[in-house]
Amino acid sequence: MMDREIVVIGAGPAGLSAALEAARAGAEVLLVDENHKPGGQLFKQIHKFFGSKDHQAGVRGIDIGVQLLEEAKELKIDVWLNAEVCGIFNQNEVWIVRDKERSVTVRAERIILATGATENAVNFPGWTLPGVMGAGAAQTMINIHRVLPGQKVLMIGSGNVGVIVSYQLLQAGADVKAVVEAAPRLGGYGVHTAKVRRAGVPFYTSHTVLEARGKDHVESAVIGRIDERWKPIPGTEIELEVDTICIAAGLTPLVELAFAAGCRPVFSPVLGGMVPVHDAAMRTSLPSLYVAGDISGVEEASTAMEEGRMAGLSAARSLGHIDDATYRIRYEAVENRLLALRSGLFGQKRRDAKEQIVSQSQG
Amino acid sequence: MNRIFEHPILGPLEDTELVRIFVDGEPVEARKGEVIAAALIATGKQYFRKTIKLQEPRGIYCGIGRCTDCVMTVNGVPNVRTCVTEVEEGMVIETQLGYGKWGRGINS
Amino acid sequence: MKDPRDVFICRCEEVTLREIEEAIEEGYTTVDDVKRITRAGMGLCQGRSCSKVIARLISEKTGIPLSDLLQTGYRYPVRPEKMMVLDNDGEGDE
Amino acid sequence: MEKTYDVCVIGAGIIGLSCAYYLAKKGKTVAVLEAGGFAHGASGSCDDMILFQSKKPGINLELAFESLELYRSLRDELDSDLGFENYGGMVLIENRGELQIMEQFVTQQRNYGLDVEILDKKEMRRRQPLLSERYIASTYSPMDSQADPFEVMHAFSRHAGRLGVKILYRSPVTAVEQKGQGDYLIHYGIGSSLRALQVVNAAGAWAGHIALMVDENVPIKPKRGQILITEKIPKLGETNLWSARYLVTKLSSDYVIESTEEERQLGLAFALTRSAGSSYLIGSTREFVGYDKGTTMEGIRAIIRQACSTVPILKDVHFIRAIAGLRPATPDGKMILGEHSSRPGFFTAAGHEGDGISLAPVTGKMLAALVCGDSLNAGLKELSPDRFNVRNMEAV
Repeated sequence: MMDREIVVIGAGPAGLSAALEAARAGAEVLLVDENHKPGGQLFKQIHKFFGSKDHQAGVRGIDIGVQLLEEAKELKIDVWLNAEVCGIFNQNEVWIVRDKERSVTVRAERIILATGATENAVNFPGWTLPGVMGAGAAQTMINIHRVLPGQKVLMIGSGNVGVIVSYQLLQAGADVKAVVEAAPRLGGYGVHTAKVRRAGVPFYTSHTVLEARGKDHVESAVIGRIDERWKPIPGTEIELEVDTICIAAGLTPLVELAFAAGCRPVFSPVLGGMVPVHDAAMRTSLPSLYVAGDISGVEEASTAMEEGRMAGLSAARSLGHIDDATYRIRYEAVENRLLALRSGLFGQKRRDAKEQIVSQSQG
Repeated sequence: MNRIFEHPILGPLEDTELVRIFVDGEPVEARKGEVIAAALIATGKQYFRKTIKLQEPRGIYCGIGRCTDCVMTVNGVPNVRTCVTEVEEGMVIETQLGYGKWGRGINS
Repeated sequence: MKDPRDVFICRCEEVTLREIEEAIEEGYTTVDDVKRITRAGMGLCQGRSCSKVIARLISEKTGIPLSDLLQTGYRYPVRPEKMMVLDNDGEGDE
Repeated sequence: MEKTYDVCVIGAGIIGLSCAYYLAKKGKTVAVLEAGGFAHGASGSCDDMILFQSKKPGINLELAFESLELYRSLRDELDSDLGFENYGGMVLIENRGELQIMEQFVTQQRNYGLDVEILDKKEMRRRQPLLSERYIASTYSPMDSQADPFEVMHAFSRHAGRLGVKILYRSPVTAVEQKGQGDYLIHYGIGSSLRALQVVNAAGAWAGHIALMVDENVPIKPKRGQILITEKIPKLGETNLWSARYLVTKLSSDYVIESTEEERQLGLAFALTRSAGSSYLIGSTREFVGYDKGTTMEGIRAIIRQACSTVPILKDVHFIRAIAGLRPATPDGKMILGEHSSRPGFFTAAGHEGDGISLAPVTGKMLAALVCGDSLNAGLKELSPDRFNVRNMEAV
């Protein structure tokens, strides 16, 4: 069995940052990701980030991803791609299957789980037809595989993912027929919504998709108005001729590994559902396990990167790679950036939800 | 053809080596290193499999290897997730009906 | 318009809303109970796309808070793997 | 005042639910208290076999015959196909040493009424085309069958419910007090309680703890079985499969099998059975690890290695889940069924180890008869809990 000081599971924004921070502190890091390419959501974010200068405002996610990868090479971090983590035994034995062919068990003194989130389902008649897919799936197809999943698209959900992917579908040459939002008000940040609106895409609030129609593939979609109890109002149906329906109904933290390993769960509706209890230093109820990014609560790539730094920092320090004084300084720098990110209307709710989780870890 | 040849941000689609795969017996040119699902979407394939109970069509849903809705029979082995499996030269890909059948003609 | 109760909740095992509601009405009021009665969540994706929806359905029908219903029990492997990955004598050490 | 029932059954596994159903059929008012959820114990984490070939001639084999007939009739009685299948079974034989022991065993079983025979390699491979070359012969019995535990338990619950049985899940029993003759007070959950004239301890691997609550001795220990579940695949062969390797060690203690130290420690025995959901259940281990229902790397690897060396095509089959169940094991390999003579009104129906699914109907039926005081054939005396209660030993 191989030994490594720190195994980071997931090479998205959180995992990459955690691996870099830990490696910079001198820890021996193995970074594992089940995809062919690292970067997770980063390489799908071709829009410009915004926020303070520290958060690389005005830089596209994809460029941040490339930058982090360069640093990972320089720090000689061992990166295993096409490597699926199938289980964690005794809180420190990581069972990894490489290239879908051979199994390896790595004994890790610390494990950082940065496995991200998975898309929520919306069930409507015909939702299993080919052509109905998660917005993330469409984004992956366009930005990574460079194929258009369809020509005429209905987007369900006007949150950030919904409007960003709608814009990216337009950029890739697809025709977005409509964005449907069940709530009375639109969800995403104004800057993204405005871009899609300018492109002439109609938004339908208090609307939902009632049915997808088609024989072997989506051929049309029926949408309709809903009342405040989300019940469809008869007579308001509109049939749209589309061949693709994207679902952007929020994300849920991908917590299977954390809970199977034994991390204590806590329910946080604002951050996407059940998450592992963790303290401000991103450590879970199991002393050798840390979390970072959407697994610890669904937020954004920028907060994921900061949480990754925090987890990498704390894990390295717990192995004696950083003295307390240096740790205190770096800890506060990351904490301030996180506070800045979790500001404003949306940010405040997320900050309170995080504090709720952290308070559970002291209990 | 659903390939994005020109993209305002990602730029032009660079040419790569082509790989020949067989989809339900038909030869298809795929791009080396791309996943099976992308190659099939590029050809406009309507559905990847028919379900076991009601024989209903299924295709891509999560796109990142978690929901297992895009599985097909590849080189005689059923239930291969096409959205996370890269194409290889000479790969034999079949639309999967129900739980599929063993390629080596063993379908007792 | 199709009958909304025929909509699938579990994609892998093709389990409909009707079957899940019937199980809940029979008194099976956790995600695990509904899985063992209807097979929803037993498929290849192991409940990834349906367990949260089932938890919400149970909560709506019984009033049990969602936090008591959401799934926290998982079994390995968390990804389907071919048996060949472990059918070797030594460990695939690097 | 607490509600009173004729009988309180502790445990809603396949045994407890069968007991509740048959008791209700005989007119008893019944409450079932289950600590976990539906099918959370061994009944929900086992292979689904009604297996004959693993049983030595004797009471277990006899009861299995009766149980098979009951399963056939229950399909109509409970209006459910119960996932009942009769694929038959084959026990694979690797070498001459095993063949010799299995030939004797098959003869004994045939004399006892089991339709079983030895197949030569050609006939074996005709029925199992995907077998590895290393097997020289096998047994074959058309009687080995199976039922889907979830469907059986659901059917028992549905019909018991129609007969007025109350099944309470997530209601762990915390104390059992005997208040008087035929008057038990059973405490469960947080501060709840109910009364019953008689109590049936069907708590499986936990039956020992329940018995202690009334100072009775039920020496049942949990024996963990790890099992892998595959994706849905076409049938691999005509019948379900076991290997003689483990069976022969039970049949003749001096026979040394060539298995690794790890396999011996894990109590590894090969079992490959097709489930109602068209996936395969591959097992299993036999480990005394207390109540730990976790799976281990060693257990999963050992099961896989044995499966792939038996049916090589399994290398390409995905396994989607590793589970573990706690078989309730008794010191003499026989279930414990009957009233505790030193605790009248307290019955135990547990300890089936690997035979819970196959013997559930006959156990429920016999238990209901015993509770109602019907006289059963003397042969069942050997199943009585009194065999483990030292106090009675002196009295007898």
